[in-house]
Amino acid sequence: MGLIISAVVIGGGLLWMLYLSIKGQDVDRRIVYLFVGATVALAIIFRLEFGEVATPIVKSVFDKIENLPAGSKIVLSYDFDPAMAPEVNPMANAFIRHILEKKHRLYFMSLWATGQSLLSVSLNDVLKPEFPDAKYGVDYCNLGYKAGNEGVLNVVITNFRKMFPSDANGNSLDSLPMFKDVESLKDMDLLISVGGGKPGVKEWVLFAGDPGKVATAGGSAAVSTPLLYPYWPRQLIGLLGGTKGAAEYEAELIKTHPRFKDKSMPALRMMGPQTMAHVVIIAFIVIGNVAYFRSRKKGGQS
Amino acid sequence: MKRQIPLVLVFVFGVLLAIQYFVPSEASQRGYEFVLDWITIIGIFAMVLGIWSQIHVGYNKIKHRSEDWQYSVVTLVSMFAMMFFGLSFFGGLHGTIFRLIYNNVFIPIQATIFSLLAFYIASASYRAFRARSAVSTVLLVAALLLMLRVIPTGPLADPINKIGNWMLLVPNLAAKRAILIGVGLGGVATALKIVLGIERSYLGKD
Amino acid sequence: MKYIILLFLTCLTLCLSQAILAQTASLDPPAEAALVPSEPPAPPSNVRVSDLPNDDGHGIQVKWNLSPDDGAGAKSVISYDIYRADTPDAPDSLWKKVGTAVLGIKSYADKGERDAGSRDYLPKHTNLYYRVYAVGAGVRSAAAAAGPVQATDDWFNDMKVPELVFCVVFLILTVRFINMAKKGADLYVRPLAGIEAIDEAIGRATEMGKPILYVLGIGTAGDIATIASFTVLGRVARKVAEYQTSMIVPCIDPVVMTIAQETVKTGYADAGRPDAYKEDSVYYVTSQQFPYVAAVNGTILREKPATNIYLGYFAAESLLLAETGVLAGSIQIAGTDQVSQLPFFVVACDYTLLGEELYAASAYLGREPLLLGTLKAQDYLKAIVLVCMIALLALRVITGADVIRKPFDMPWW
Amino acid sequence: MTSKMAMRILTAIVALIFLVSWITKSGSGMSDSSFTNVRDGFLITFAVFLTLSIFSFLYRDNPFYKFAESLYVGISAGYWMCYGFWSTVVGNFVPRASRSLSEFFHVPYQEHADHILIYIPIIFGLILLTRLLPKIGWLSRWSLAFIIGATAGLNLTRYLRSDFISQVSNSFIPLFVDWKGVGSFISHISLAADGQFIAILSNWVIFVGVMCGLVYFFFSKEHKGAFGVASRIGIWILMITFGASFGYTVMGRISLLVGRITFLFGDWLKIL
Repeated sequence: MGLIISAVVIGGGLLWMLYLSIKGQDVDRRIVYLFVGATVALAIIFRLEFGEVATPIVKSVFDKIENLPAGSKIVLSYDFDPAMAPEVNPMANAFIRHILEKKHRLYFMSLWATGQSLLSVSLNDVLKPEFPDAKYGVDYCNLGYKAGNEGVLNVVITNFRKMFPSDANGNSLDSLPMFKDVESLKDMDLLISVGGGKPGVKEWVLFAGDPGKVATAGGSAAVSTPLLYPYWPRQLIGLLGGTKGAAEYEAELIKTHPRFKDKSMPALRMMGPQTMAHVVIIAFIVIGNVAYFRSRKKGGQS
Repeated sequence: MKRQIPLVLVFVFGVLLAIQYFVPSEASQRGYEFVLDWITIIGIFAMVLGIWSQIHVGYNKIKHRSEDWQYSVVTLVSMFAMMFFGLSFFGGLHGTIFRLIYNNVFIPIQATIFSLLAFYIASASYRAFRARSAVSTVLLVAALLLMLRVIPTGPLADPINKIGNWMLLVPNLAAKRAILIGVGLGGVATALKIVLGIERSYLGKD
Repeated sequence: MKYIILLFLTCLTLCLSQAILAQTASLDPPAEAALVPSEPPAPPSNVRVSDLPNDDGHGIQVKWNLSPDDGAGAKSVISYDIYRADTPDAPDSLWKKVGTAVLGIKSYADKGERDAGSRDYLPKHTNLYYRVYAVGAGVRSAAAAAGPVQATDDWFNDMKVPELVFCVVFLILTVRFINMAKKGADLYVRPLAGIEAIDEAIGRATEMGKPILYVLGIGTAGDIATIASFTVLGRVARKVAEYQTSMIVPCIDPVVMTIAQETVKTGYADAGRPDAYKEDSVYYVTSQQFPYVAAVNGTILREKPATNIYLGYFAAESLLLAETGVLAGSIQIAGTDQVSQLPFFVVACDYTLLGEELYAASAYLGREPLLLGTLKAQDYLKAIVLVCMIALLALRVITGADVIRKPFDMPWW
Repeated sequence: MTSKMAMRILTAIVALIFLVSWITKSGSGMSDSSFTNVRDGFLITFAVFLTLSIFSFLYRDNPFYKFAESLYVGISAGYWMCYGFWSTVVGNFVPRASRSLSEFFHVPYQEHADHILIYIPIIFGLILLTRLLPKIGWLSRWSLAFIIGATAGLNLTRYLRSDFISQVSNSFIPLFVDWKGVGSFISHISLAADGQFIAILSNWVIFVGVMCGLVYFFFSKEHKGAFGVASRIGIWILMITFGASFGYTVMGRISLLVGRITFLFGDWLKIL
């Protein structure tokens, strides 16, 4: 319903603009403004979502988690601060849902002091209410934050217990069943770092994934995504870049596991207005060029 | 006297601070910090000039009843109100009313003005991205490719992503470097012109 | 009793090591989490101390050889802790922990504070001793104390030789070209469209009877881009006065406003029309980015200036200003050294001075030999850079050796 | 006069909406205290009014925008003065200038600061204020000279490393990454983001881009011949960069608008 209204309003308007341009009239900039405002507003009001399809770089992360045998060991590191959270927190939540849904074992940690509190928000808002059966110490555990940046990785790549004598709640690692067969990061099946700064995905690749020969994936803020691209596909199995990457992952998650359909998917929701606005701006550029070539042709004839 | 002393001051402080950069000793560090402090403190006195300018311009408008003088009243009243509520009696910067005004008037306007950029970026794209010449076509295509990344484009999404990220990484780096090297040189040249007194238009005539 | 003390000590060590390792407070492990203290790793050896070079005399450089247990084995080192004291045989309580290095690291720079009141104060010209511990899981072992060592002032930072060389070369080139220019040598500079447009724009303003808006950006007087903008402002003001048109200069900083007032006044005086200068034409708005933009945007739409000139330091407001200017139908000339804002100016303005061109603008407008001399010096340095880059890269391709970065990685003598 | 009439009607409508919103919002407040409810109802309504006033600028300049703008500028100036006073005067200057003033403002007095040196900038500051006195106004140039001279000195040497030296030294990148001969290169050509071909291509683009960019910025030579070709490549690289950065920024700006519209429809109208 909302989609039809929006499509009619915006599509009709754009066609009208195109018609005006072909006739050689210049479009008032206020109409451009009106379009942008209306587009974003309609998309927000009707909660428009578009069929995000995972690009290979996102799909490969998803497939990896999807195809690992149940009970695989996955590290998820919260390497970000509140400023980056709107962009990357949806990724972390999507990872949590996917990993626990596939009955893997999830090890949380953080290389950023600020990641700790964001991590507990995720635990309380996503993990505990949505996976009431998940048992602490068996299905997931929280190692918390350790100071030392990539130095932490240098240690845990050889031995977890040296860096983390206990988890964030003070339990000895040996008392947690899920640490029985874990000596170091090398025993993990997948490492995931979510973050946008330093230390972040790059440090995980260079100090943990590469030396330990463990599959590494990442999620990063849009700003740092281009810098990480050259590590894919050899050193990074995949990467979620910005809100767009997060939305693709969320879409893939809903497609494969429909039970998440009614859960909050903030990235997917954010992408609705974004996609619409980008389509409209691109349409403007096209219309502008049509008008330009039209007027040049006329100018050439006269 | 009117011109010589300022020129001497510029030269002396310019040379001293330029040299200071190479001298790590404690005296030199302290000197550097002092000068930075001095600039801040002189800035406080300059603030008086700023208020004075505000009041002067506003007062003149109101006095001569020039067009839109009413709005000068709004500006001056809100400025003094804010200063009044920022007094220590009301709790200074953490006073309730002060924060209330800041959070409920200042912040919404700020966010809205910033969001105007969404409209402007659209109108600028509509007007400016036209394939007038080879150079403007390059600009247009690069911008289009980066915008297309956001839209689900099916099988095209992956190559567009790859090219987009590559453009943000590689040509971007080259262009930034070329510009920064020039900026570095230009900045030194400008500073040198000032210190040597070649450029002195800010120092007045007589 | 003995066991209670032992238990207490174990807990204490654990808590301490925890605190040291994590540097985060209060992660008290419960008693059952206690690890059995294993054997401590072998201590590091050959601890050497020296004055930290290139500092203000409050730093010491500590170096050591790695512990044999570094990196491998059951009792592997986790980190090295560095302690400092005034005497080599001070009791443990007087040794102050100054820092930690993770495993594999062989040195630590103890950069102390300068002020005696500070917690991290490191006295100058005083004998100091250092101890380095190899820390394992809850256990540690120390190498023999090293020292004495004294921190001393340094009078030249030899890491900065490249800058010094550069400055000297630049100065020599500048002086040489200025002398050439004074003797009457013809120094050619290619025309720059953006700068030639300034002249036309002032003429246009005169014809239209509309003012010129000059925005110095949102930088303070401490930004070199703002200073470059002042130098252009002076020349623009002079032309404005000559053409008998008017100008508006809203400022974001009181100091910038004051300097701008003086500059514009001088420009008017240079043109022989000091009486035409109006104090209120250069005014202070407010010191925050978006309020300033809101006000300038209002001014643009109300005054409809013939020309808007934006030169200086700009951030996100670049597009806000430039699009409003388009709305008002003004000719717009922009220039900034902020690479991130150049795209918006390029898209929305008629002319844009890219980076360096902003700094060159005053020389172009003034056409004085002295100023052109510095431009030539800049060009020569650029040429030197170009030639060096090509030559060194060719050398690298031919020899296959990575010799190129060396000259830049200090110290190299 | 019709436009004036229209303006009045519009103002009346806006006032009415404002009032209705205020009443509704006050009624639906969460707090127990009715004063707080009425206050918060007013504040959110006022914030909406200001938001819409700023947006009205997109249509054209109008009294609502002028009002919001003047208010904004006034508040900002007042805020800045208070901020400057509390952080710089009280936080920075008072603790070093006088013990009794420090006690008055409850800030710790710095015992071992150099109290005499603090008077030098005060003298410069007072000299600056002579601007307000026409007769000796020229004295203020001394202070300006100090500020300009100091800044120029600071800028002369301080940014050379980040803007010049490290940029130049970082441009020395291997042009033949992992070179194992032509045959190996050709047989391994691929468009993988981490492949050898892309690595070599990228480094060449960076190297040539920096060179040509520098050539473009040459002032002493006209862009003709080989020089013209190089500067042409330079401007292309610059334009690719500008276009890419522009296109890339769109998303962030739309997010800002989404934030504002969510505020209007969600926080105010509660229809989301």
